[in-house]
Amino acid sequence: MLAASSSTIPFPVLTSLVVVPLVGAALVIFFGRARQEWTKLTALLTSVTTGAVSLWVLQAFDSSEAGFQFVSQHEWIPAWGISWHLGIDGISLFLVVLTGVLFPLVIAGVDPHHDERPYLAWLLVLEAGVMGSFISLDLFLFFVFFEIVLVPMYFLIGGWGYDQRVYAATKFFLFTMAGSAFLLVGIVATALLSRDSVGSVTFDVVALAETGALSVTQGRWLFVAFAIAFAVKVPLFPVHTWLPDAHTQAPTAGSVILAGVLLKMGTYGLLRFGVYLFPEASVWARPVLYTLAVIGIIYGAIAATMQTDLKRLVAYSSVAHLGFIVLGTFALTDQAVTGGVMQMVNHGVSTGALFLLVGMIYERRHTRQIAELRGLQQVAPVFAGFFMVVMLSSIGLPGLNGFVGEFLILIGSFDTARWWVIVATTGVILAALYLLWAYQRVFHGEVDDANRGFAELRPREGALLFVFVAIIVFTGVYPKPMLSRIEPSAKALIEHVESRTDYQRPAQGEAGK
Amino acid sequence: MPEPTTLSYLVVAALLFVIGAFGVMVRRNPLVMFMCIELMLNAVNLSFVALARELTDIDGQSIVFFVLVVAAAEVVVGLGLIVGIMRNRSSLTADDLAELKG
Amino acid sequence: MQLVVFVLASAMMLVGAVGVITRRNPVHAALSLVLTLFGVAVHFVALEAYFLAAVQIIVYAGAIVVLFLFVIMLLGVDKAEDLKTEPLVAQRWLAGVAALGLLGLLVVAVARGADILTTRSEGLDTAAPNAGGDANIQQLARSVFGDYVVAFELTSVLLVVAVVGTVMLTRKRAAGEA
Amino acid sequence: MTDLVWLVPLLPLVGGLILVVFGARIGEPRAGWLATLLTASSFVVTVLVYLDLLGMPAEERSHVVSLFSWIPVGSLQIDFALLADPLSITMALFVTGIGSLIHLYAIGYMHGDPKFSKFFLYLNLFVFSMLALVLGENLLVTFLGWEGVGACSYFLISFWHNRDSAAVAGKKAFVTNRIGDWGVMTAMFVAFSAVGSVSYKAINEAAHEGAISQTAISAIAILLFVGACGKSAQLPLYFWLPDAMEGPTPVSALIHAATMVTAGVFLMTRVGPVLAESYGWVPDTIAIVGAATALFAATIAVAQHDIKRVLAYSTVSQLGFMFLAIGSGAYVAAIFHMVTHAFFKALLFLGSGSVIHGMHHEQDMRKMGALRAAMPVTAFTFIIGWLAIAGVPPFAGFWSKDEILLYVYADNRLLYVVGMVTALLTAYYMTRQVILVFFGEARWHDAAGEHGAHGDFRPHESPKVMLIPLVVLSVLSVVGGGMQLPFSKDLHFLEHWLEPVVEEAERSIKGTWAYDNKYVLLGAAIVVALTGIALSVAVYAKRRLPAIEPKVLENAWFYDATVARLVGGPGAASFRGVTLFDARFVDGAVNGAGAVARGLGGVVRRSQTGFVRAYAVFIALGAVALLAWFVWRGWLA
Amino acid sequence: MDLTGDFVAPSIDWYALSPYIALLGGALVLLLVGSLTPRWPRGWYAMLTALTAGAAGVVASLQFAALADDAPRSLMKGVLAHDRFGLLAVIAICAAVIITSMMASDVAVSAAAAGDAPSAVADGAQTDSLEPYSLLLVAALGAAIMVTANDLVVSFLGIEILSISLYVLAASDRRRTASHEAGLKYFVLGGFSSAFLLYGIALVYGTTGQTNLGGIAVVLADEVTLPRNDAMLLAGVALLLVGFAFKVSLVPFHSWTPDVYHGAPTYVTGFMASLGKIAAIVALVRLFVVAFPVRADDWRPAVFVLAVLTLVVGSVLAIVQTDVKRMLAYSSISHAGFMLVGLEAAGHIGSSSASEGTSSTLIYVVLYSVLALGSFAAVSIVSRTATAAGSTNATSLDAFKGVAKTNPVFALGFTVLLLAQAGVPLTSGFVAKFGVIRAAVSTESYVLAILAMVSAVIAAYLYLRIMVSMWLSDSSSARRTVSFAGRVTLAAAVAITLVLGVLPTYLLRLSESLASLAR
Repeated sequence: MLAASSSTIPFPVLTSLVVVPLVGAALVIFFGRARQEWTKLTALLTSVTTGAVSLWVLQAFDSSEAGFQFVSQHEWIPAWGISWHLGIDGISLFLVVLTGVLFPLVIAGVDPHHDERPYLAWLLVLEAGVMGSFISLDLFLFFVFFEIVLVPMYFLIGGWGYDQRVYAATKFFLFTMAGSAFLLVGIVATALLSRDSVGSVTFDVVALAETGALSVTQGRWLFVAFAIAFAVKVPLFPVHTWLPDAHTQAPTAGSVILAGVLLKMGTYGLLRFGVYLFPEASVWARPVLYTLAVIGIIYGAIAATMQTDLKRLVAYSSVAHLGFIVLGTFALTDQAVTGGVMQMVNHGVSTGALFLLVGMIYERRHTRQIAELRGLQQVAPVFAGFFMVVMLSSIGLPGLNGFVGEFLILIGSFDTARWWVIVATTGVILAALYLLWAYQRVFHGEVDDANRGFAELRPREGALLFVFVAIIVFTGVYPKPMLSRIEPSAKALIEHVESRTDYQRPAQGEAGK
Repeated sequence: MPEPTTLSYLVVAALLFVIGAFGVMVRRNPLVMFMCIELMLNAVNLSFVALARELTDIDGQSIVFFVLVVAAAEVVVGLGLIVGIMRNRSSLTADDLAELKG
Repeated sequence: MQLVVFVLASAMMLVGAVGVITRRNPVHAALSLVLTLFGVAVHFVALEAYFLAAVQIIVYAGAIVVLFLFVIMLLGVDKAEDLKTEPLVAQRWLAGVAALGLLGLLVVAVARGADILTTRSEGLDTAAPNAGGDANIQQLARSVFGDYVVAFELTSVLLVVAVVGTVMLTRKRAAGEA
Repeated sequence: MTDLVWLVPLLPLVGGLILVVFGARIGEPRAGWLATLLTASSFVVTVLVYLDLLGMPAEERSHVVSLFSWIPVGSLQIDFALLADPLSITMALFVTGIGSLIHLYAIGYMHGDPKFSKFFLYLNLFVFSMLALVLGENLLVTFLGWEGVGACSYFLISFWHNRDSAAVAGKKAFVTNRIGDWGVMTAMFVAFSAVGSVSYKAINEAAHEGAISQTAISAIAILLFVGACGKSAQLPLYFWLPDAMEGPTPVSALIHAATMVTAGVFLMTRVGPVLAESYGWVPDTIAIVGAATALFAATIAVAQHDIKRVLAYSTVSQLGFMFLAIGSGAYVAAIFHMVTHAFFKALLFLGSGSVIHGMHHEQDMRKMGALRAAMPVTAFTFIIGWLAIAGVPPFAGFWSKDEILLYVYADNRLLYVVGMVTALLTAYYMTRQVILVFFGEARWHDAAGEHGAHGDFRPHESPKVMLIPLVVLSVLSVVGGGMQLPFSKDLHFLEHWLEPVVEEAERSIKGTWAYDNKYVLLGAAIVVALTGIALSVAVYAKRRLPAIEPKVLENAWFYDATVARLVGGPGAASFRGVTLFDARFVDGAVNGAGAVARGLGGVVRRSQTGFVRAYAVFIALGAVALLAWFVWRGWLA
Repeated sequence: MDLTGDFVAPSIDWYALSPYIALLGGALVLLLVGSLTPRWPRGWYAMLTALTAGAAGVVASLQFAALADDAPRSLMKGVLAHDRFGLLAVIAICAAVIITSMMASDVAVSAAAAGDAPSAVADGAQTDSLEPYSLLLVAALGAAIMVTANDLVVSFLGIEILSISLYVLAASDRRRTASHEAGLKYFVLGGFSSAFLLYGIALVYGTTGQTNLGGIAVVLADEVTLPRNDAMLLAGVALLLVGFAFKVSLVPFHSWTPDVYHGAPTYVTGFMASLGKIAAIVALVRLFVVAFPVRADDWRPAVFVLAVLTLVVGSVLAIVQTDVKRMLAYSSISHAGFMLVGLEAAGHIGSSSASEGTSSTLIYVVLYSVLALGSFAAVSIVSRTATAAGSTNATSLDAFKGVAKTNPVFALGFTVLLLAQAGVPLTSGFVAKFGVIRAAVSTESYVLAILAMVSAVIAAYLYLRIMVSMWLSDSSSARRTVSFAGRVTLAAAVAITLVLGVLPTYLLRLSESLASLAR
């Protein structure tokens, strides 16, 4: 399927997506010292440029094309069959755009409490890493980005986080790295085992997926190795426990990025590498992944309900939401996979916004404890309004983005994973439960003295949130532009699976006939 | 009267080697430890010579020659080491030097 | 005859060795070491390694042991070591186990095939048994300056190192140093 | 004109959006008038569409207006499409109509509330959602409205969110509704998997032509019914509705009496063919649940003291009636009763609201009485509403209720009896309410002090803007029955009007005993109603009989309490358990791994004693191990 | 009778021998001239040392380049191998000497700077004297011999030269009893293990009649000389392994490492960790690959077990340390485990990828030695300031608190080295790890590969701890003075780490030729 399409453009767009932020980071570090006041500006401009490029990619993207576009391929380490191979398709497109949009927003909207320069530099490095992992079509290259991302995130959490930051950062770093241990071995094994069928040792994803021929057992083992790494990143139950700590302790920007894009590296990896490279194995492993995903949905929701820390609550809700995405990914129907990809973006937007809001609450009250907050709607109605909208999108209210993704995932998975879907749908009830309960405790009720001084939304914050809300509403009401770009690639991926396994998409509407 | 076979030499050498090793492990006086190491080296020398005879190959003996030099050099340095250490402390057993651990 | 020599030599050797590890006073240990060295030397003779035997006596018994004794006296560390008690828990047990293990395995290994050893074409001139030590020395020289010339050179380096190192370690501290 | 049906939901939405942005600036009362105006104008549009449809031949009276392709992925093609057909237009008519009346009323009722404009914002959004719900061409658009009205009801119930009770009630309503939504969503999944589409047309046709398995059909039906139970407050999910009375009275009137709660009934009617084709036990279940709810709620209403709670429980009970009708295959009757009920229940609520307004937000009937003098108009209109709901001819309620009972009798005698009992109770407790509020001696003097109304406290009549809706609605409650009179087929206006939609589902009772003797049943119904009234009068006016208001009824058979205890007890406990499990075991395992590594390190570290001889032993032992392996290998060779 | 007549002195290829000669000559010149002339100005000894090593390195590089086309051969009757495998190691060794001599003089300078308060000298030799430098050179010679020795006896002598120099250097700081302790422990255990090694040589010699690696291989390979005594031969192999395992510091022969690394002057520690590691592992690989290929099935399992033990114990013990020098010592142990993973792969003689194992091991140790030099240089810099500030335990983790605040650039450089050791991509450390893992996977020893990676995760915690105290804890001290030598060393290490991390191609292109050893 994904034969790299020949949309040749004069200058290497995708490469610039990675390079620009890095350059920006360097600028911030070296010239920022001389001119403190330019630091922020430099960082902002770089990230905005990156965002602009990503948006340009979005508009230049050919939605009729299922394959990879803007492909750029150069030799890197020929001795090991490794190349600098970048490309973008419907599956990665919106993740790239999301990354490109999210970073400028957080850079503009959230200020660190100290050491602005390194903070911004790390953020930009992080952006480069995330971008890279979404557009790289070379297993080795992907792994490099996948790993390198840990470093800036580690320093962001550890350097600018809250009281438990070192513990959380270390946990995050080691946990993910432990997953990657398997990934690395898996990657190498994949390349070497497909040596004969491909003709040479290469880490090129497309080559491996299209021409590589692994035996059933090999494929399954390798898939497991890949799945472990990605499961940690997603995170799937039961390897999710780094997430609440990391989210809670990270600085606001960190949480936003973490929830917004970093977790997606896991789900994206499962889709792009797990399913694409090991079709047979992923069909074989579906029941397990369904089960884990559904457990995650229910379990995450229940755990969220009982949290006393607002940020932790949101973190656990992420576990639940990502459960949906995994469910959709492996349901392997047009609707489910498309919905899954879309939900990656939706979750990024709405949960990102939630973390922003929680961060703002912390800014004002210096607590995240639900018990210490009360009656905020009375003193800050606009703030409460924004929170409400974002919350409803997270609950999955029709007309907002969250619903479209969830609905597609569930309706698409119904034929391939009936009973799991029926259980998973109850997660929708729980979502309403924990979020509304939290909202009620935080925003409703008679405001007490501690919270009476709670400041109303400031213009800058408002502008920031407005962007999020705009995206939330638009994609909820008119998701077609998004879906039409994702669908071809999703479909192509599934056909890829069908052509290599005995799996066949269920034909809806045939059931009764 | 039978001739002592190479094997008998080797066994005796092995015995000597083991005694030396045991000494290193149980003695506390570094000087005695060095002596024990010398025992071990001698055991090896003996094996070399015996094997050389068995193989009717002179190389074994040349090796022993080198080993003698090595042994000498080691002893010299070792003793120098001890002298240097004794500058700072009165009595010395190997067990006294156990500050670095863990 | 040979056997008697062997038995006696071995006896000297082993008794000396046992003495080294059992004599509480380092001086006595050193003296027992001499005994061992002599035993080894005798074995050398019996094994037709006349040159080595001589070197063994001169270098070892003559130089090294004297050096030991000299240092012992110099530093006055000749006070007896208490071997009754063992401060380290299970040290001796473990040491014993290790020693026995080593002995057993080594004996098994050599016993397994000291009788069947590969032989090389060129080697000792067995045609001239009465060549005596002379032949032995010449052959030794041939080997040392032939195949092992590099090794020979290295031994000199080794001695240099020994000298430099000892100087460095034992030299009185120069002015300006604590 | 029909093509302009999209204007119907759009107008209130526009109002809502305007109020979101400028609400605060527009302020009172203009915000109210704006909202009312837009709703009213959408009513006008609806009427035009209605007339337009009337003009067409019956079989063409189904018009789909597709606005844009909403969720198109592969075989799943969902448009944002509206369906204008007799059923949806009927719904739209009374939603917009009553909606605008209540908007008008609210202008007066919400006077002086700091969040005046926000109130109307929510109301407008609600009307929009409700219209999307009824006009939706497919289940998903309906679901959009379905969830929308849920959200709006949440906002409006907890409108006075400083009151914790209000906040809790709102949350309760939303979550309970969500349980129902689970049903609707799952129903959509089944529909898509079986039919390959979620549009009503496709589903109904597939069901009607038997294109899909009866199991699938029944699944869809029963799952949708679960949703209906949530939305329309049927057993076992009814308990959010009484608490919903925490919201401002106009809200109770609009959402929790006239429109939103009837969405379930509408949905069932919409998919009537599916219901008709499903296994027999599905309609039976619906009928039984409906009957049970009706009786259950009626018994509770007997013992309530809060003027609004009585009405709330009566609403639940009346909804039960409608589901009873659905279950018995009487769709027209259900719709008929829905409409009339919308008239008189809205009237009653607004009336009660007017009373509350006049009594300075006193809701306890025991502190009222003899108000007819103080607020004559309210009293007069309220009494009309009472007669209507009590089933006294010729008021609207009588006809619709009778129509239902007629079908029920034909379907199942036992349920008929239940229905009659409920009817009796209804008449009884409504009479009780009227007496307690408007007759007897005034019990509010002594309560005066509590109302911050210093000096002599006098209940006062409400302003005109509130009274006009009352009058209009009372008129409707009187004549509403006219749209479907039993006397002859020609008088079945509603039935004829709805025919193109429901004929496939409508059960024919021709030839049954009930059909032939419907006048007997008519008589019976009248007798029952009058008995109920008489009893009530005997008890509360004449004091001939003791009042029977046991605690168990006052506390709603402790149903709500039990649920609360279950949720708060085992429920919360299990949740806490899971959370603990997460912290102790799952995360414990992770940190445990780390601890193990460090612990191991600590242990092994002790072997690093620093004694050189000990190290020598390690080496020797290591040598032994290696020797052992190699010698063994050599031995084998 | 005249037996000298038929004696033919071995032909000598002086050019090929020049690196050794250079090193030795440098040492001797230093000793002679130095002892005959009054004390030289500071840094001159170092300069001479560096120049000598540099010369040797350059020559070695030329020879290395020359070997691209002509096949590897052996010198002096086959006792010295002349192949890229050895020469690359020699080059690395020379580099290590250059760096170390700089750091050594640096220490001396600062010691003098401390002036009347000599106790303020953190570590290292007293004020500049020539012995340490000559010992550095001699040690380098010994190492060079080890990595190229194609004969057990020569190899043994190389080991002894290196070890004895290291014993002395380790004990060379007279002020710290820890240094003495290190020296003595190292000495006793070193002698102990050499005895085993020697015994191993004896047994191998006894069964094959050979001490020449190639010769041994030949004897073992031809089936005519059967029946061979396997038990004795393999016993010999076992004892050889013991001896080398001690030098490489594999568990359970590692126990000296932390104590000696900790006690020795920091620059010596760096020297041991880099040069010592290179010499030992390269010699070990050469021994097994050249001499005992036919016995691979016997030693591979042993290597496997040693590797696992070393990886696990090394990393597990590393994370519980509180002294940075000890941490790095243990991490060097776990790195040795990684190198064994490569050796294990090289043990799959049948497989076509066995050569990958050989080359990846060499590349690993070379890249690691760069990291080690840099890291220990950093430690020595920090500890010196700490001592100046009167800290009792100058190399403890606390001494690194807040370095990032006082010396951000320095901290960044050190962090890069740490991340590289943790195996983060785009660093040489990752390239090294990837190489051995690749070799292991291509020889289908997946279990070992995964175990290695997991233990790497455990070890990563250690580097994180150092980073935490540098970046995330508040400064406990004033700005650290980073000497010129320190700057150069760190900069060089970081540069190599990053360049080879991002563009390893050149290094990897070598790997094929690296694997062809002289027989």
